[in-house]
Amino acid sequence: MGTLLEVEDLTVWLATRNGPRKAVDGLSFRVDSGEVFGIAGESGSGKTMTAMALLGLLPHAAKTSGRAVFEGRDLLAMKPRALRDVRGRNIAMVSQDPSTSLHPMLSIETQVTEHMRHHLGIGRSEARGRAVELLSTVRIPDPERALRAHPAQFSGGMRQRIAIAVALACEPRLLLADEPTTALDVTVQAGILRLLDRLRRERDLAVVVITHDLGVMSAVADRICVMYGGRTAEVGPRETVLTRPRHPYTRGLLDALPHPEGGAATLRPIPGSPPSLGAVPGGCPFHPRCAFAVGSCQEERPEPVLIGTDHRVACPPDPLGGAA
Amino acid sequence: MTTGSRTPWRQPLALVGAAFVVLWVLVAVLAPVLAPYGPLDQIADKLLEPSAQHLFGTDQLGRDVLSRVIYGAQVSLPLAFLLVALSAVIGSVVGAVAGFFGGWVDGTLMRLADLVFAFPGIILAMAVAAALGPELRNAVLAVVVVSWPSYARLVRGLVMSARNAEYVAAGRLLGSSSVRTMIVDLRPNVAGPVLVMAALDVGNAVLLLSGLSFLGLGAQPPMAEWGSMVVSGMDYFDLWWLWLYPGLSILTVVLAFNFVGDTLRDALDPRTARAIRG
Amino acid sequence: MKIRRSAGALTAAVALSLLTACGGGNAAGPSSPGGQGGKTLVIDTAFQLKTTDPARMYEPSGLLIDQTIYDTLLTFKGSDVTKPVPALAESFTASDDAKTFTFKLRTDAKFSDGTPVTSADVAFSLNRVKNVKGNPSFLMAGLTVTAPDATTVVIASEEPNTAIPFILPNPALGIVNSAVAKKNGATDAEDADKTDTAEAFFNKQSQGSGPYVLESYSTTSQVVLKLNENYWGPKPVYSRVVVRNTQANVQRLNVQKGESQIAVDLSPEQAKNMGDLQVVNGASPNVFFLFANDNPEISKISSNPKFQEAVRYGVDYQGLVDLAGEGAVQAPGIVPSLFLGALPAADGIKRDVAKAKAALAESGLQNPTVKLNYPSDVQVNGLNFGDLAARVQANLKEVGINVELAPASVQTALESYRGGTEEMGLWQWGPDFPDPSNYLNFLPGQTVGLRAGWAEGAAPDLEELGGKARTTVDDAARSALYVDIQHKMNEAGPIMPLIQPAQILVGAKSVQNLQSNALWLVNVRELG
Amino acid sequence: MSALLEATGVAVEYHRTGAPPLRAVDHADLTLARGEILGLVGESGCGKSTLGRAIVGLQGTTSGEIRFDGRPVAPLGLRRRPAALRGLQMVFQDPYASLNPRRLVGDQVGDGFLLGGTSKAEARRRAGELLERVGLPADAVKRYPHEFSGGQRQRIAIARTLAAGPSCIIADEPISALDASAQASVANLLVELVRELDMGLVFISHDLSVVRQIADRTAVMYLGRVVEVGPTRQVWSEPAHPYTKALISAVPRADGGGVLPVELPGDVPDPSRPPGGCRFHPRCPVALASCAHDDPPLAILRDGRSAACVLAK
Amino acid sequence: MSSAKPKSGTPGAGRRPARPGGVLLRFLVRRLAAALLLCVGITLVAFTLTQLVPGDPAAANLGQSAVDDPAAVAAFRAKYGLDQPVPVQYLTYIGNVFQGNLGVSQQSHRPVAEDLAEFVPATIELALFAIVLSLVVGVALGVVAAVNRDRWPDQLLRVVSLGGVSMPTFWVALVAFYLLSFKFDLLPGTGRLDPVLSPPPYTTGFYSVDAALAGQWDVMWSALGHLVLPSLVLAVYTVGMLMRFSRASVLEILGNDYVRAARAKGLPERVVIVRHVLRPAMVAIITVAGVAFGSLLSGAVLVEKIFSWPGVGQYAYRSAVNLDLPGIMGVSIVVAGVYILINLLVDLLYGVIDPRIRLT
Repeated sequence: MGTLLEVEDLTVWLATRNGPRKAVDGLSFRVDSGEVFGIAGESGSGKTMTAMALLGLLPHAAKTSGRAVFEGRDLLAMKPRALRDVRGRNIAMVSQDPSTSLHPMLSIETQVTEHMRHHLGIGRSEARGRAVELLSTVRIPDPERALRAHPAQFSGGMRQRIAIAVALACEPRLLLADEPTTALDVTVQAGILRLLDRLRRERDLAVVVITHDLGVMSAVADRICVMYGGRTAEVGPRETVLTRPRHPYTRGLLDALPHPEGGAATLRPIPGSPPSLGAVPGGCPFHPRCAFAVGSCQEERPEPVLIGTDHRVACPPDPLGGAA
Repeated sequence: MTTGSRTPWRQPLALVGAAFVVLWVLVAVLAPVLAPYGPLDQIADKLLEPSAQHLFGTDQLGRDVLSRVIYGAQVSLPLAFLLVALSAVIGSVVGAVAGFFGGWVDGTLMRLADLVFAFPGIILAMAVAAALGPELRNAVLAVVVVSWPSYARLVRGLVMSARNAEYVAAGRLLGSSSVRTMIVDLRPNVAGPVLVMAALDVGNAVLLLSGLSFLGLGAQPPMAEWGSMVVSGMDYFDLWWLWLYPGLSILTVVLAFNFVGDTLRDALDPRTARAIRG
Repeated sequence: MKIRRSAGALTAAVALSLLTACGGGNAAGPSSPGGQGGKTLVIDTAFQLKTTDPARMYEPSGLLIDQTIYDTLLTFKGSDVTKPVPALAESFTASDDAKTFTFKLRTDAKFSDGTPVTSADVAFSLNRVKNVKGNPSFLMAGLTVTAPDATTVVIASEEPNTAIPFILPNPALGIVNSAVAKKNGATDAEDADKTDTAEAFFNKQSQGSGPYVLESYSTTSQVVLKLNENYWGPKPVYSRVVVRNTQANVQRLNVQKGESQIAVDLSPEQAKNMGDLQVVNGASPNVFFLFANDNPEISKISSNPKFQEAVRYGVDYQGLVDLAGEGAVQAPGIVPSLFLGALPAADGIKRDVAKAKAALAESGLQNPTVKLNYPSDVQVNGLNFGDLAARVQANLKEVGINVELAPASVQTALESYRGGTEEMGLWQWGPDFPDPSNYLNFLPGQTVGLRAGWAEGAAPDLEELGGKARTTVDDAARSALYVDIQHKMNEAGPIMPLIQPAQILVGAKSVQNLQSNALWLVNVRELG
Repeated sequence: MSALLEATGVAVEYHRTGAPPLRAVDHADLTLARGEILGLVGESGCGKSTLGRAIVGLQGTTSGEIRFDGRPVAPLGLRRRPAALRGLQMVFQDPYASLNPRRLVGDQVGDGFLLGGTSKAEARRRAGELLERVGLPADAVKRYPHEFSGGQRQRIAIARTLAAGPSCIIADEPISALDASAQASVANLLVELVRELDMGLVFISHDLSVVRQIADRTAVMYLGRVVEVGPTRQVWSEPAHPYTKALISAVPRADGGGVLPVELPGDVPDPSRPPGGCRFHPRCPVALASCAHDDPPLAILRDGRSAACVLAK
Repeated sequence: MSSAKPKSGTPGAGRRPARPGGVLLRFLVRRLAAALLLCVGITLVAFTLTQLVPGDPAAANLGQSAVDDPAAVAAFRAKYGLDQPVPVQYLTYIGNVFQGNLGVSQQSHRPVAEDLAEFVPATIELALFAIVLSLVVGVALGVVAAVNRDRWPDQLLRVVSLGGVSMPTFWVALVAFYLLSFKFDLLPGTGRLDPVLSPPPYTTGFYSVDAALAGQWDVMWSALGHLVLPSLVLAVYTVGMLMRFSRASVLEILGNDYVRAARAKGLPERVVIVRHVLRPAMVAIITVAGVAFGSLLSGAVLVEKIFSWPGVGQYAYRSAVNLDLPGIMGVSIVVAGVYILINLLVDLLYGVIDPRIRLT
């Protein structure tokens, strides 16, 4: 399992009416081929912007710095045209809501094959044949007929399967899945998660799953990065992060969830609310909400520090260290 | 992610527009001071080319075109404001009633609006003006007749969507009567879009009114009205100063209001903005 | 919207002029006319056209067109409308009481289908005009037409009618091919107003004996005439004539570019600096006049004779002439200069502000304010009523009379004008036929007189003169009577003739013998 | 424990032009006691929100009866709601849509008092108190909704309903539009208020784990029907209906175990054309042949539980 | 969300009624009924309006001397049915209309249907020319503005489009005529055709089309040449309107997830804009194009006057000022018909563009 994507010190500035503001701030992580890497965090934590930065699809007037080396090439330094050739072919995306991410007016065939034909230069019938195969891979019944249909004729779960087929069309090495199941019901979500899991096993596909749902994370991810205020709070193997979190924020998130085995105990929310863009506090971005904050947290920006096997935490006081 | 485009008053276009609006209002108010001559004074030789003495030349009766253009603002601007206000009030009331009661009331009122929409504005205005007799007052009425439905549709749409809004439902559950809810919740939501539409509509009103005058159904000569000045200038086609300046005046007034209105529209919610076609 | 020249009374013409709101004329790219063999003549005019059926036609553009299609018993030559000349009738005799006119037809005249023109055709055509009760039927009022033999036509009038030879040249009285017309629904029976259905036929296919026949017809864009192959007279120079509906300002452009050969509706101002073109500046038979209502029930002010005098001397006639442009003249009396009995130019009233002020003082009115009605949406000979009214307002201001302008559309204004309810009015009269008897309408108790509140018995001496003029046959005596009448009208009374505008034709140099005719504007037949 | 809220045989149909009527809720029964939290769960389109809206009167019913405190709840027309029903309030899902963006927070919260007959000044003062009670700064009164975060807005919406002095609140997905930490705090607030004010709460949610955490009893809906009701603990540990079982096992757990949730094949059928027999039978892993034509009613089991399944004991 | 989810993901498996014909028929019947109602409403309005007019059609349409002749007036009134009570006049009229008889115009003395057959195509030809021009230019510039949002091309185009909708049409016509035809003689000025040419044989009433059908190429070129200037002038307003609107709807579409998804596929920007953005944006744009067509008819009234274009606008104007009831009613019906037709066309285009509409 080699490293497929290495992100180093990724910073994204977005244009706001008060000037550029950092949405992602010095983020570093790596994704190995064939693994599922999870990025977790609340809204505004910068997780979606990270994915957009990798694809070169940031909104107008946004800027980036840092490096994101994919198969030896720095995505952030590539010319738009060259990046376009990587996009959809080597790195594909599945987004949150299949009812909005599939084009409502184009046939499934067009949507599954158009980039195949563009990137791979194959003919209409060949692309069609592949599309049929793809649709059966994602378990769409009667793929021939499905190709002639439009997205509105499918249920949410089916649409997401189609969206995944679209993403897989050019056999990419990396799939960026941004909240791939958030818009779906739990019973359907289970199916999609199983599909993702199967695909990465069968196709040696690396998947970056972006989600706020730690339950989803726990089900599919091999390694997890927890983001807060555009920065890494904690990154490490799934089991370590979810069972022995070392960052107070990770701990807080887990505590806010309904307790795994029930009991009438009330939920324990994290006080306050996540910072909005351009209002990220100095020092450790989490310090105003942190129960363990010490004086230095207000000034010093903690960098993620390796504290265990592949486990990094950006919290120098390490108040949970003993709890592990 | 949005940039500064949502703050209308910082936009240069809106500023230019506002400046021109103010300028024209001043011209209208100060016409007697600004104009070198009276609008009907036959003070010079006829059809003189523009010169230092008569900046915009003179017309076929030896009247100073500049003075007539200046006095023209006294005709077009107040009338435009008046009829936009009339249309906005009438249209808003009709729209609110239709949206609020729904059912056959809505059906009837909106079919009426459709009827008006089915006609190209000027043709209906023409018919109305012709029916009532070609006078400026009747032309104003005609323009009101064709312009209220846009307000009715806009307000009806806002009322209908507000009717289904959860905050209205919440108010109703608290025991607010439907009328009170509509007034309390709707007034602040309708005022903005209606104002924006009105700003854009001032331009349209000026255009429509001058169009009617151009057809001879609005202001009658010798009144110094821009549209009718253009049409009398048309008799002397190659004496461009007769029709160029009144037309330019219409253009700048309309453009100014459109600059302001359009910028304001951009600040609105896009779905509301779409209902305002200006 | 221009009335270049109205052959009907103004009111009719004005109403009609609305029709012409402008219609489609065709200007074209700079291509030479005559692309379809022979010479093509393009005439631009602002259409006042409803039909080419002579029995229903009474609009200026219709007169121009029908004059080329239909022959009449008598006609006028060039611009001279004081002398009717033979046409289909070789000669005629009038009885001494001016009640019976006998016409001898020429024998070589043929219709466009080759059949000869007979007296039956003449009787049919004229009786049809009378019985269809269309716009021109008043021309035939009180007249009876009979055809005692194939070449003789007798027109009998109930009243002495010296104007008959002047009426007959009107193209509305053109002679149609009665056999073909009857086959297509035409009738001259008493109830023709209900039973005659031939109008559409006449608009598709002309049935005259004139040099041209109708090729295509539209009331809005253009009428195309082509040569009548069976024409009995000398062949005209132009084999095809296109009469296009064009606004005056565009006419100017087209004729300058050579896209048309004749522009009919230009005002003197528009006809300036025309370069290499001929400008025929004929006088118009139209007369603009002002009236101050003589009916005290309508206005105590305007009916005051001294006020009327103040107005009469307060108006700057020369200024109005200047406004009307080159070729316009003051109307010294109500009868236009081209007609018998017109006053010499020197007899016109001169402005005299002092006299006017004195009269106003005598009237006992302090700073009187009066309302002046006029139609604001029409032009006559390129003149706006509004412009003239604005001038009159300025003139009277100097005398001490405040004039409130009351413009209205011609529809609205006509109502009050015809109802005689206007305090002051600015209107125009175009003759129905070129004879001074048409102007007896201006006398007290008559059509126009009543509109000015001039009731019967208001000026007995004038009325008596009028009665005499109506029945006098001898031209010299008639002329003297009309001069007398106009002198009296200029001394007192509610009606003040103002100006007679210019009637201008602008034509290409290539058009020979271009003359302006008071009745049909251009005599296409005579062009060389 | 007398029923605070009682819905019997409620059915709601939507009529659409050119299509068969859509029966969003089909003979649903629910009861709620004072001081009780009832969780109403189900997947999207199962009719849980429609049922909630029908209960408060925002949605007309085709048949069935809803009684609040013994009084029938009539659907809202143009007239004002009877004062007796002010005790029955609703909290909506989207705190962005349920607050008027152009009215001051204080005015919106004060409405409840104002309509209860207090003076304007008094209403404003008490609105301030209420806002503090739900954990917002007192100066929130003079601010507009857009100045608050999602969680705070939902608190404002809750404060608004509290102004009417409710004894029963229907909360329609009150936390699903919020961030994880805000979800917990809003849910906690609701629970706290129920206990403190001895209200009843119907907590409508698609998130089983939250319902499990806070609800006393849970009702599960499928395709317009209530298929199972019972004390939360029992429903969770021993689901009687196969659908409930499937729902529970599909919930992923954030335990770091890497266990993939169980998939329930198929989609929810079109509610305008529900399958015959038991509505769940096409997707049911344990369906019998008879399930295709026998439509089991909601049958009472032991321990206050009921389920609509022939296999339920 | 679609209202009907196919079971188990089989698209359209038996669930959806496969009777597109039935749906279309019902749609057409409903449309037709609405159209009929609108027509009746419009004639009623037009009729009422003309009854309000103080003037007398007899006075307006008879010559002055004829008006003084009671017999002529009576003949006129009897001929046009004006001697009947007003409601009877209306009912008679409506009855005739349903038999395809629009009456005889009082001012042109021709059957109104014949007049309209001549004038309506002239205006439609002009308006079609202008709308096509406006759509091409307006949408293209709108897209340019949208993709360059808030940068200089957008700002510039914004001024251009606002300028377009702010110009008094009649004045633009004058300026354009003065400059392009008079001063520099680049384009033919007035009318539909060079006067030496005869109109082509009537098939559609569109000179350019009829000429082409008849193979009269010189006539066709002349007709096209004459269309240029007036349609340019007409298009000034609609280009501005469509540009502004296209920009807005393209911007709205650009914000959609599916556009981002298309970009994430690595498609060239051109493909993204044309296939993924423009198509959905067209739904909104053609709605406005329908409205724009209406405003073109308005503009036509003014432009026809200046360019001596024998169109329905002029006919309407002349009917209105002459109190020509049959003419006014005829124009009203035609205008309503055009309105209905355009709405129908717009609806059908929706179906072409958006399969979801076709399917439900």
